[in-house]
Amino acid sequence: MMDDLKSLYQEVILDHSKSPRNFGKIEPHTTEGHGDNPLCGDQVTLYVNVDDAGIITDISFEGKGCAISTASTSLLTQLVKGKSKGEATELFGQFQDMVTSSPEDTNRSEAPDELKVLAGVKQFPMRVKCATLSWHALKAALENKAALATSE
Amino acid sequence: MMDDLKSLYQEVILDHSKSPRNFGKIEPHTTEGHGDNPLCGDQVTLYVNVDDAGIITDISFEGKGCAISTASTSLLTQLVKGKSKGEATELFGQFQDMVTSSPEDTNRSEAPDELKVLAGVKQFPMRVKCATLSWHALKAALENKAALATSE
Amino acid sequence: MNDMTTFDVEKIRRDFPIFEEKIHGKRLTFLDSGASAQKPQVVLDAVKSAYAETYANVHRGVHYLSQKSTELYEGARETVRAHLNAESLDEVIFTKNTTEAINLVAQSYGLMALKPGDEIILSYLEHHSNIVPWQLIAERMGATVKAVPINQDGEFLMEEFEKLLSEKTKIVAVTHVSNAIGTIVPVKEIIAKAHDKGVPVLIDGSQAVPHMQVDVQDLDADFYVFTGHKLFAPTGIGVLYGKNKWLEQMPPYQGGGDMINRVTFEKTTYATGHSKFEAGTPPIVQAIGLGTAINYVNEIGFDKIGAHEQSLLAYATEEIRKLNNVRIIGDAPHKAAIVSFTMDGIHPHDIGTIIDQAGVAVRVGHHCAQPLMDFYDVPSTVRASFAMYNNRDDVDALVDAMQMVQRFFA
Amino acid sequence: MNDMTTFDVEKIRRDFPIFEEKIHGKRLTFLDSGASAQKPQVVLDAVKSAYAETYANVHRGVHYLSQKSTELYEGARETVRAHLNAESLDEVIFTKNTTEAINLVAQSYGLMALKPGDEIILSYLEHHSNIVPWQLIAERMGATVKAVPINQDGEFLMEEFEKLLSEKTKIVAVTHVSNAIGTIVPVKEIIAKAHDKGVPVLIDGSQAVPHMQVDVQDLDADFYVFTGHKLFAPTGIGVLYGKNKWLEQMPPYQGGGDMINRVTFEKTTYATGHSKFEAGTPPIVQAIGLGTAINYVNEIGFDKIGAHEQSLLAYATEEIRKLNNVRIIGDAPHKAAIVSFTMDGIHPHDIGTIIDQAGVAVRVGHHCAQPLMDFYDVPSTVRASFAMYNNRDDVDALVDAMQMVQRFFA
Ligand SMILES: Cc1ncc(COP(=O)(O)O)c(C=O)c1O
Ligand SMILES: Cc1ncc(COP(=O)(O)O)c(C=O)c1O
Repeated sequence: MMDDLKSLYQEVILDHSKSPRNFGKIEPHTTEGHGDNPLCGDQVTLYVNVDDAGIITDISFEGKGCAISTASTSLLTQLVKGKSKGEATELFGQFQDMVTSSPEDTNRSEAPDELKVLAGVKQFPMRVKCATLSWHALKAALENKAALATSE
Repeated sequence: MMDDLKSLYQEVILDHSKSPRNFGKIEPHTTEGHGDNPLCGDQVTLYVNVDDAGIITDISFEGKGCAISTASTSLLTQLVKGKSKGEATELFGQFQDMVTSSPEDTNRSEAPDELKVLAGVKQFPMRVKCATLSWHALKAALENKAALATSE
Repeated sequence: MNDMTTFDVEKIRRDFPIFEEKIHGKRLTFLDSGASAQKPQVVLDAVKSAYAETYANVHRGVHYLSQKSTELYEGARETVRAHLNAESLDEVIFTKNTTEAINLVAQSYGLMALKPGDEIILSYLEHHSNIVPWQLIAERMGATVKAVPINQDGEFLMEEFEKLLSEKTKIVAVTHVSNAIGTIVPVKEIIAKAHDKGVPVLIDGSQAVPHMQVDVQDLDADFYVFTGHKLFAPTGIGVLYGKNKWLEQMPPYQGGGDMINRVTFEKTTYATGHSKFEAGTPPIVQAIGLGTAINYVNEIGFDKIGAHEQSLLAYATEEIRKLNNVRIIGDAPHKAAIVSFTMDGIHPHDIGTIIDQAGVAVRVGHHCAQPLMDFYDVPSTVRASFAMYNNRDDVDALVDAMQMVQRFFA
Repeated sequence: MNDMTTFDVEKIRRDFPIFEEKIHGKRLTFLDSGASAQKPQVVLDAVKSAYAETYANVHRGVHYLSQKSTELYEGARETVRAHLNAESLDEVIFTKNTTEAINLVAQSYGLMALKPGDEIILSYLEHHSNIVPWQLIAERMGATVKAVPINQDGEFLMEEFEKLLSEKTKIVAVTHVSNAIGTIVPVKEIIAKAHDKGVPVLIDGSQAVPHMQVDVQDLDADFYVFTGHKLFAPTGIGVLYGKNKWLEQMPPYQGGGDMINRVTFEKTTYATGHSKFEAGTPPIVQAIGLGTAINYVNEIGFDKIGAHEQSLLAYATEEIRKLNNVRIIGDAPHKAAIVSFTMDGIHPHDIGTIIDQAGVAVRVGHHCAQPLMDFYDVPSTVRASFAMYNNRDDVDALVDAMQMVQRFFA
């Protein structure tokens, strides 16, 4: 039993959840995105600066969440900072594939190693939403939708 | 199997259903009552003359129904003609008791013999409504309710 | 799915435990599947296992049983989606029965789309469940219900439908198969004609899904509804298929748990997709049973089921016609395996009671289709409705019992 | 009913086949009955027999199976009537679940009774299913929803309720027991106070009926609703009790088969009694299962069930309080056997996932009670909810697992 749990709550995850990077609200920011997980009531807001060339120059987040969701958001902010909107969207796709693909396919995942620490969530279908919540919020921010993102 | 059926469809019943008594519409009449069986779509209308003393001086009926319902209505008209409203209501009560009481109680039924021919309907719960439809219509007529009677 | 062996009705009968029962000491001749169908053992087993081995409430739980239960429940949704060939899972909503599904569309779509003077088109073939919900919303919104007439054979009159279709028409709701007389309605053509005028169409598939394969994309139906209990599944479960483009616009029908995004006393926002329309704890185990029933019929195959039922229909029609003083109601060239009839001088209710004593179960009454009964000027009929598990012995038993009725009243 | 022997929880556990299952190789510690309860073998047997031996659609059939099925279905109605001590069978309406029952009252009573400016009074303890239906009808009719606040212990504030009650109040809808924190609400007093102003009251009994005997006449409730699946019965069945004086005045909710008197395209008239509100084929077998479940709990007896659960609640509260950094949410003096808590620095979702690996099933989340979560300023809690089949081992397993969580995150 501990094996699955250990692969879900890896050291990196526990570390990011206890000390989330880029936590807070950057001011000014050019766009923001909100994510709402109706299943647990968790919420996250991403604050993003995108320059004229479409590069994410800065990003931060606020909100309460579980260890998985907090770590996932923290990792997200680290990873997309400096990337273009297109690259960020591509990462989202790779991440989604990784956490929803069948176990055998994990090794073939194109997701960068920084994200692969979250691959264990796949064994916990009810927690996949926790891991993807902030990615949906990022998508909403980049599409500049006022609308709320939900992780469903 | 034939025993239950024979007790339901006694000769008297078959006779009344084939040649219903008091069929048609008496004109003028002082009151009328309509019965609707939503389960099979059958309808019956009773036309009644009640004099100032509250005596049912004449009664007739129209409508389509199954053998049980037609015979029951036909028997009803014969039986209540000449009776007071109170006596008719009492008969209704006795009739209802008879067709819904447990089998052992039948012999103790206070219903007149003319009605006891319908006691067999008790073995056929889904047909009790057919037997009581016209009694509900009579009640509606006597209470002078414009409202529709249903046998439920 | 569909294996290559021929259709074996006796094997199918053995899958249904009810056929081991004796009725008044007689063999059960069950010709009332149109009212509700019997259940195969696999469905009973699925129900039992869902309660005894993996039961918990769905969706919110992170624990094992809740996860299993959710997987089975959502798996059933996928089974329904695939069976109807719906484009997405969001288009498959579980309801209590057909009636709830139609009320949902009538109230939700109706509230959004109907204005005073607008029209809703139904037909004379409809079940009350596809009439009354429309009358209720029409009354509320000041709209009017129109009904497409039929001919004496019981066929939907396409020309009359075209005459009724107008800019005032906001929705068309017709049955796929008449429950009372069996007519198969040309719904694909109806949908095409309605779409020409930009009008969406709801198809009541309650009597179609037990007899034929339905492809909602091929039909291009906007809404397609059916009820599980007629498809060999448990009671308490129905399906509403709706095109996403409509569901997205429609307001919620019932409020409660699971259909929300966030609730405050000031403002509540709603979930998207099928969740918006599934308030409260759904009929979890009944949905699982429905998925099992669908897999079961697909293993047999609707081509074979259809062929078998059509041959029974032909045989039954022929044999019933041989009886004296019998009038078959509804004689459309395309019919599902339903035979409705009356007998001169003998009321359907009496027939039903008498043949029941011979173990023959038919439905007698107006079949929740009073406008149709009024059209044929009968208060009720005797209806023998066939399912895949019926055989020629059932037809013979019916005909024998009818002859007994005639002797009884002779 | 209630025999003289003492309460034997191990015997009760053996009646529930789910307890033979292993979860991740561990003993099942099921503390999620508040979301949905497990089913005893007698209920599974009743369901099976209703399908395999006596199945047919109810009400209209004159044949044997239809008659049997109708007797069982209507027999279940009588069981519910007697259990709630309702005055008449017409006051007992079968629905899909609590959520449908509340939506039915909100829409039907609301349509009849609400005018712009009118008010509906709820409380902060409500489940979303007793909030959103009222918001939907309030919006439609121009009425307003007010909520009675609670104190930190989670108790309903009677004085605040009295202040909110006014001539504008058209209905009060409150829960009997809070699903999220267990508070038992003094509903009898609430009803009396509302009746003083002529206002009817709906009680959401979803979390009460599994734990205590309810007498609707003693409470003088105008409407009392509950859901079968929390009372050890199948999914897909709920109950609306309503006083005849209201039901008679209320317009139909859903239209369809069985709720009509006569249907024509020109004019449809409706059935009376419970039939008016039961459109379409009801959840027949689920109602039969509910009747069986009610008989089962009555044989055990609610006095014993209540005493057992209260002693478990006391033990669990004591043991959970011993854990470090734990905050129990809701500490009302009158509570049903529900303990909701949070743990500093560890999110309920993570707790739920981790203790599941030890076979412990709890619910984590907002429990469909977001306004209550907002009041306590937590997004979610861990909720352990007990039923009659839980024992002290379950409490110990929960506490052990919580200690493991703390080690995990240390
Ligand atoms: C207090 C309360 N009300 C209403 C409900 C809704 O019940 P259901 O989901 O069965 O409609 C629940 C359970 O989820 C509940 O606990
Ligand atoms: C054509 C048709 N529509 C609707 C219904 C209603 O189905 P349900 O009673 O399951 O809601 C039926 C069956 O009774 C039917 O045959």
